[in-house]
Amino acid sequence: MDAFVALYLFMLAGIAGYVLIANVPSILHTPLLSGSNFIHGVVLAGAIVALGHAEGTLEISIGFFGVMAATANVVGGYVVTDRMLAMFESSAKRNKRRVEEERRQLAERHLTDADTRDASKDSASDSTGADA
Amino acid sequence: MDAFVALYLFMLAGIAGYVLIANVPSILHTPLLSGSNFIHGVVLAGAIVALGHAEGTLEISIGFFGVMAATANVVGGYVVTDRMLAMFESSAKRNKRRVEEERRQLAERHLTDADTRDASKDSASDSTGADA
Amino acid sequence: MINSSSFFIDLAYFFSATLFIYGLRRMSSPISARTGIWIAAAGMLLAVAASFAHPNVTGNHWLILFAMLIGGVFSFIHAKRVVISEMPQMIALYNGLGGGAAAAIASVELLRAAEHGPSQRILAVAGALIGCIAFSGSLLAFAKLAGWAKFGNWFSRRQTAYVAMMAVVLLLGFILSFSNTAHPVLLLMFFVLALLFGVFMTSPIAQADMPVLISLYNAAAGLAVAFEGFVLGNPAMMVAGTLVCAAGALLTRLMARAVNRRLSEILYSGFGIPHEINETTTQYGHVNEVDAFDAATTMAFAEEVVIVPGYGMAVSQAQHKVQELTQLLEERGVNVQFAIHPVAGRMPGHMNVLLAEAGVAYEKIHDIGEINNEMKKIDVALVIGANDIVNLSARTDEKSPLHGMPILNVDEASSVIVLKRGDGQGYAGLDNPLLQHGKTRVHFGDARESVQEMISAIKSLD
Amino acid sequence: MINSSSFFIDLAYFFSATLFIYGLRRMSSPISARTGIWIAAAGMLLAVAASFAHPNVTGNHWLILFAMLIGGVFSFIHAKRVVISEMPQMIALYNGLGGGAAAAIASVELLRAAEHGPSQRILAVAGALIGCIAFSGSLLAFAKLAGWAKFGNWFSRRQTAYVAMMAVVLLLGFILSFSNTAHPVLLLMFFVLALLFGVFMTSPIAQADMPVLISLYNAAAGLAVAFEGFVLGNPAMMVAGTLVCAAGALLTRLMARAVNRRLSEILYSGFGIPHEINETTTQYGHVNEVDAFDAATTMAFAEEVVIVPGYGMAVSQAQHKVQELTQLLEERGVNVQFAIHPVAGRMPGHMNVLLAEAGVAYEKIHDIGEINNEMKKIDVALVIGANDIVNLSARTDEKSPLHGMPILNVDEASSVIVLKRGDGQGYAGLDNPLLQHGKTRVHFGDARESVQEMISAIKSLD
Ligand SMILES: NC(=O)c1ccc[n+]([C@@H]2O[C@H](COP(=O)([O-])OP(=O)(O)OC[C@H]3O[C@@H](n4cnc5c(N)ncnc54)[C@H](OP(=O)(O)O)[C@@H]3O)[C@@H](O)[C@H]2O)c1
Ligand SMILES: NC(=O)c1ccc[n+]([C@@H]2O[C@H](COP(=O)([O-])OP(=O)(O)OC[C@H]3O[C@@H](n4cnc5c(N)ncnc54)[C@H](OP(=O)(O)O)[C@@H]3O)[C@@H](O)[C@H]2O)c1
Repeated sequence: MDAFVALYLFMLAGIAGYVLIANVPSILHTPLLSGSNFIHGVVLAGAIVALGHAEGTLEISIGFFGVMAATANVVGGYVVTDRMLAMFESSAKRNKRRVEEERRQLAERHLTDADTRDASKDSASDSTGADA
Repeated sequence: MDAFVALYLFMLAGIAGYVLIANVPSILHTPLLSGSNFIHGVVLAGAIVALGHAEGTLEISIGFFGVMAATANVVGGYVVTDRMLAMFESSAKRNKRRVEEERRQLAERHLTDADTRDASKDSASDSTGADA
Repeated sequence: MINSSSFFIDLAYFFSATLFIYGLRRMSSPISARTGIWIAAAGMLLAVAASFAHPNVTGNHWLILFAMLIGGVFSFIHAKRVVISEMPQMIALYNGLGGGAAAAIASVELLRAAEHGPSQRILAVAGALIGCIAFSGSLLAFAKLAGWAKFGNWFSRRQTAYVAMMAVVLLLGFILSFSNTAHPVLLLMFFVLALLFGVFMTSPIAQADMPVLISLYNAAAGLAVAFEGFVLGNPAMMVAGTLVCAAGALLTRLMARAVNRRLSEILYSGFGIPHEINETTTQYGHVNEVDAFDAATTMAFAEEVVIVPGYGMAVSQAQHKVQELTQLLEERGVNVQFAIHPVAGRMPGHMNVLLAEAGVAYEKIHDIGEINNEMKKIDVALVIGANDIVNLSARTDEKSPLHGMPILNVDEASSVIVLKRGDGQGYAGLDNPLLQHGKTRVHFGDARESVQEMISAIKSLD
Repeated sequence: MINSSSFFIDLAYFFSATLFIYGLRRMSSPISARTGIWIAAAGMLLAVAASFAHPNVTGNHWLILFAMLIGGVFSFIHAKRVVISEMPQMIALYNGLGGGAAAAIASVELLRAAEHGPSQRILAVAGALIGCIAFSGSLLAFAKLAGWAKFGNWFSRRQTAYVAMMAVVLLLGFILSFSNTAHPVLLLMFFVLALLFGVFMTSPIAQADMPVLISLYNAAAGLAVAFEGFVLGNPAMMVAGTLVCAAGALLTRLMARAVNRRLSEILYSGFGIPHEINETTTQYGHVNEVDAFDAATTMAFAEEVVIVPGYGMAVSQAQHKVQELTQLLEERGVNVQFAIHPVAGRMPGHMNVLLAEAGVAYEKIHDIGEINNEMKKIDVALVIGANDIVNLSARTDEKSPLHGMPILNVDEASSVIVLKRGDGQGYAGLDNPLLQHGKTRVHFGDARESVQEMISAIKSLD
């Protein structure tokens, strides 16, 4: 590959990475750190090729280490990121569910102030049940 | 140039363009339209090369048209964009100047309500003078 | 041809591509926008200088300079002179010329077909097609906006004509792509048809949809430039062109969405449908009129005033007077703010550009979300030549074409003053219940003159 | 070696690069984040599958599968088991392994030096160096965070050692780059020194600065991957690696800025300087204590409660109890909100992750700007194991190392309840005037137990 072409790829991909992150809310810093850590696990693609044409014990053992380490990066990075993001998602979903639930209940019965408090107590314990 | 390399350049530059514009306030739509119009004036770089190796009347006249049109794109695009953006800037600057002016005046003299109104009248006519 | 350029030229192209991206980034924030265009201009200088030194430039140096001189001087003078409200057509003009230049490169290279591989020829042909459409389409848009041309719909069965022309163009393009000798006659036919296609595409589009179309042509010209960059092995052109294409495509979408239209609607059925809905003149029986003096005093003794500018302010070039009025009011202790609806006027940011031109402070200008929250605290809302953006039927009338578009809720202010010339309607051609609203008083007359009258009235108060 | 891959492999790499970018884009918005990682995973599958079919993979197929099995199973189990609050060290571990893999590729290719041109070898060496540092540095960071290693500062004249080692490494790298035969011994020396360098870089860094350092190593690993991608002619690696490098570099800056530190400070003088400023224990003479029951009833009969979680909540894993408390309060009609300071806890988003884990609704969580505007309306602010982020001296004391950092203005609320274990200070090791503030009452005890007590107290109210 032409070195200038590489320069363009580096420059453009770098800009893309920078701009994509630029406006990220700080709540996502850790998941993003983990997610981009997963992405550089694509080094596995290279490690496979390296081991695939390695010859002799030295090259092969280094290549073996490379594939092993890269796979750990990919798999671990994916699992950790997905677990973190699942928590965000489930919290959002759970919340959506509860809001809908409460809205439904409020729509069903038009109650006095005191009763409303009971109703929201119901719905809260509902959603607690769903959480478990 | 390898077609795949071209694909990468297109993909990456396209993403960069898209992401850069994604969060733009609508106030900048027209200047940005004009500014990006200027940027594709880089076609001049190609038109120069095309005319530079053109041979025969037909090729040369087409190339001549190309260079002429591309230069018009570059120069006109630049002037129009810069004029538009200058207006934004001068309004921001002017405003900054006025605010500073007023703040200074207010700091200098601690006046009664009525006097303050006079003072702000002064500063307003000041800045009107500066505008002209 | 490819890779024959030297190291330093490659480097210059690389830096200019980087500068273009950086410039575009800075241009997309109001604070840094102006340095953005300067940075992009630096990239342009670098790319042009490198091209002069390009090993493929084997002759014609004086011709190149001469062509640059003509094109440069012509457009410099033109661009310096034009008034701000004519900007859209200028953008269309320069954009068209850029597309034309890309097409010119394509034709030169296709005349030298033997020098290129098939993938180069394919993109050369594609770039030529797109460039030609952008060229003729933009030029016609320019002419229409400048009032030079008033082409209507030329074909009754446009769709069929489109398809037929496209088929022929694609066939020609196919032949040109896959033969490695030049075919000047086919090439000529190809170009003529492509240019015609652009004309047909623009001709039926209504004047008010033009900004969206121009933005689309801008993206198209960018793509053409990118493709010709591939043909010439010039990565700066490829990167800059693609950048513009993507940015332009997004901008087109944003602009179309802002005027509540879909792009396909504009392109294929753009016969001003909304205009036909209501051609009857409004009954102004219930309108409360107000003279300039009363309007002016109402504002002079208010505490909070919001000015809502619209297309009428642009038409009558009233922005400087409006700024003068604002200053007068502020001297009297009135707090004056501006409310800009995203689609006020006829192009995105139209009002912002005009107010900036007149020197209105950036901080006084609020968008719809900000100002609607405060509308209840406002004493007087002054609507200057705006209609659709304050049309109450957008809120209530489900059959209205404006239904669903958020409007500036001026009716929540304590009182409303509307400046307009007569019984004209807005872009959507609809009655506006705001005019009959109990809080509303209307002052008829050209916006600039009305504002001037109000200025005099306020001055006479002292 | 270069360009020997077939069309479909090129295509697969192209798509996987595109998917990585698209995935990262989706990951950078909370709503779409999870689909983002799935999209990136699709790109990964594609790239890995393509590499299997790569023409340069001439043998060792079973070995490859075996290595993948070991690495995959090991890390899968590990990653599934680890508790959320140990995430930072897991990221460090996987990141280090990625950097190590890049270094391994480099060493295989440098052992086959004759197959590569000088520019390939240069980037191979650069990638090896960076990858090794990321490898050993991250692994040590992992060990330190996991409590396995407690290396201090090994050298008294670290700066000199740095420079000397770097000089040798660069010299070796220079030789390896510019000779086209393999030098196994030099290569070994090069790797050992580069690995040592990473160890020395991590060892003096304070535990609390680790997240920033890990982010830096993440960027470094990305760069190493990008460079080795060039060596192997694999553009997917180049694009993905550079993407990660740029994103990681920005993230590092954002994280360092959030904790009010400069990166150079962390790297070169990271001996916990702020910790030395104040080693005297706070005088708790003026502190008003409160028992759990009183604290609980204050909250139960309030209308607006804000919970401010900090590092102490993370340490005691109190988040689930806190959510339970929140629900109890809401059942009683109390409006509970959470205020998250950007640097609360020990890693960016630490509190968000914990609260999300406990199921606190996204809408209840407010950042500093939002909540500080509302603080005056708040009846009770409950501070759970937070100190620096509510340290009043940041506002007033110009000599405080926290000076200038925006804090959560809990003192504007009507009353403040602080949960903490004893006379411990925060990360910055400073006294907090908030504790002596008239509005403040402190409840001593482990955060989880305290919250549990409050829950019981509220339940007993019914
Ligand atoms: N911004 C964009 O990008 C864009 C692009 C395309 C279309 N549009 C559309 O354009 C419309 C913009 O709304 P708008 O409220 O700004 O304008 P508008 O709805 O077109 O209304 C213009 C008003 O100004 C009055 N007027 C015209 N000339 C005047 C003059 N010289 N002095 C005083 N008044 C004058 C007209 O009434 P009289 O004739 O009685 O004076 C009319 O009521 C929207 O429907 C939008 O969708 C916007
Ligand atoms: N977020 C990041 O990315 C990051 C990274 C690096 C550094 N930092 C720094 O970390 C600090 C974070 O501030 P912070 O207010 O969250 O935490 P902090 O200032 O470290 O305060 C922690 C408080 O929690 C108490 N505590 C500890 N364990 C507890 C337990 N089991 N139960 C109850 N209370 C407990 C401690 O007092 P006792 O010992 O008396 O209980 C202490 O007052 C900032 O200075 C920030 O700059 C943040």
